[in-house]
Amino acid sequence: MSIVSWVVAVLLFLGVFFFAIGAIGILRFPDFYSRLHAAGKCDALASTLALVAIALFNVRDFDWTLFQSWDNLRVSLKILLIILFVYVATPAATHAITKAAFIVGIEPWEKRKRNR
Amino acid sequence: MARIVTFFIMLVFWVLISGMFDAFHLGVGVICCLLVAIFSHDLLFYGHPDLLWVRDIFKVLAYFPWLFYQIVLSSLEITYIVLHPRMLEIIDPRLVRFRTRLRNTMARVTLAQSITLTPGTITVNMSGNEFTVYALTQKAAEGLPGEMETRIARALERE
Amino acid sequence: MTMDTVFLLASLGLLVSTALALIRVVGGPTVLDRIVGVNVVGAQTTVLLVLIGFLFGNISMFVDIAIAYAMLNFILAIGVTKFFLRRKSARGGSEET
Amino acid sequence: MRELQEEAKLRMPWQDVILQTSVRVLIPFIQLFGLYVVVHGHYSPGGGFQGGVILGAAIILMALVFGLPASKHYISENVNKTLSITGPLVYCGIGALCILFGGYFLDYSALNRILPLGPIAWRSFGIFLVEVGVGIGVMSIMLRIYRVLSSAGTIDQGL
Repeated sequence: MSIVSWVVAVLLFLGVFFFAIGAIGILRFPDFYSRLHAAGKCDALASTLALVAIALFNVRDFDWTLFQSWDNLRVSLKILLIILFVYVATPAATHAITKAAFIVGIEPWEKRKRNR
Repeated sequence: MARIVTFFIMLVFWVLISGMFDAFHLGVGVICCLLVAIFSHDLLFYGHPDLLWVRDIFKVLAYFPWLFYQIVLSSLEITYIVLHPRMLEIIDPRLVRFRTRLRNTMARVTLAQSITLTPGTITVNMSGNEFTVYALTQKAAEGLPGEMETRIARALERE
Repeated sequence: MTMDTVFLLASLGLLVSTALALIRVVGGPTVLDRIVGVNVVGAQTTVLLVLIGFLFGNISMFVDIAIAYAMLNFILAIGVTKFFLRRKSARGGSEET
Repeated sequence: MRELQEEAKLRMPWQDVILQTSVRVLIPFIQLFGLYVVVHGHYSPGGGFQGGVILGAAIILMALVFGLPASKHYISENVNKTLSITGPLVYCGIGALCILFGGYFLDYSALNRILPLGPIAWRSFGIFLVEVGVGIGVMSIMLRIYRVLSSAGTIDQGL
């Protein structure tokens, strides 16, 4: 395997690892608000890593004389557009959910509650 | 002016997603961009855009790598917390309130989104210049708003 | 080990973490917990769709599907949140879900 | 936390600056993507129905975040009714035109007698026209269903 393939594989598995961390996080955290930390956040990093890996793999043998590789470059830019969309949309959705929870009045978990 | 700028942004986006460069598809693309520019130009821009927004876009793009670096740092911290066996002793959730000195609405929203995007902190409410932030650990709560506000002020505030 | 194997292994890992997130969707104590779980599943599915595109050798088609999925996931989160808020305010907003 | 709840209840919880600004920036791109899906229906996945759903979802998103009156300002009820009639009318009109020029229903090659482009070009172009009709119809009817269901028949205040 070439060096690009190694970089792609490492980035991809890092992304999958952070996705798994997010999933374990929303299972382990004690209350709703801290679950949000694990959910929306590791996902931002994980999607970025995995999608950058895929976009990099798509342009692995770029030849500027071929139309096909320019088309591959376009598809890679499209994959990067997904990342931009995720960066604008995910925090907005997280913020909406958090605000709804606060308005409804779900109590946050606090440290002294455990000592009682 | 806003219509023209929206039209060209949409045209770039169309060429990026379309990938067909024959006359028919390009013509339909121009028509579609015109439709979106006529109907939605007041959604993309608040008032009248001036030529400075080109400079602003590059400044925001220069802000992104730093934001990504912060996201990586705090994601590693969250990873440590998640995988720690006695997690409940480490976390200490709390609400933090602070006032920002950013005046531009766009800059304020960018700050709020960046805070939410960085692991460990979530923007709960933003009314006027007062932010309410829910932080997971004490360390994350103390780091607010910090360097992020300075950098956003450099990128998006114009005097 | 070819690149196809790498993509296949990554897809399987993603599927396992999707299953973990689905536990929260099924057994979440409140409705909002379920919404968070669905959001996580949506983010994982977006990446999974692009990976499937590579495995099927038809990447430009699956990227479109992934973009549409990400958009609809965002709209779903906001819509369900608004619906939940409206239900709560209609009933006085004090009862436990 | 209590005061935050009271404040949020007073200020109409669905009027949220962060959400509104993000959605403002996103809506034109979502609309252009929907138009792209409609136009490229015969080369890539999608087509009239899927593109119409995405177009309708963009306006539903606006109605969710800005409130239903704002979306009525964008596309009023009368325009929406006209659009929901126009969509099926385009579809059936193309089909009837084919019968009128001596072919079967939706047999686009018969349209060659209007403008001689060749039957193959007319088949491609006819499918495109039909898909535009389907897209318009699906968009307006999606929007109509959302408006009626979310406001229990009286189209004044949505979710």
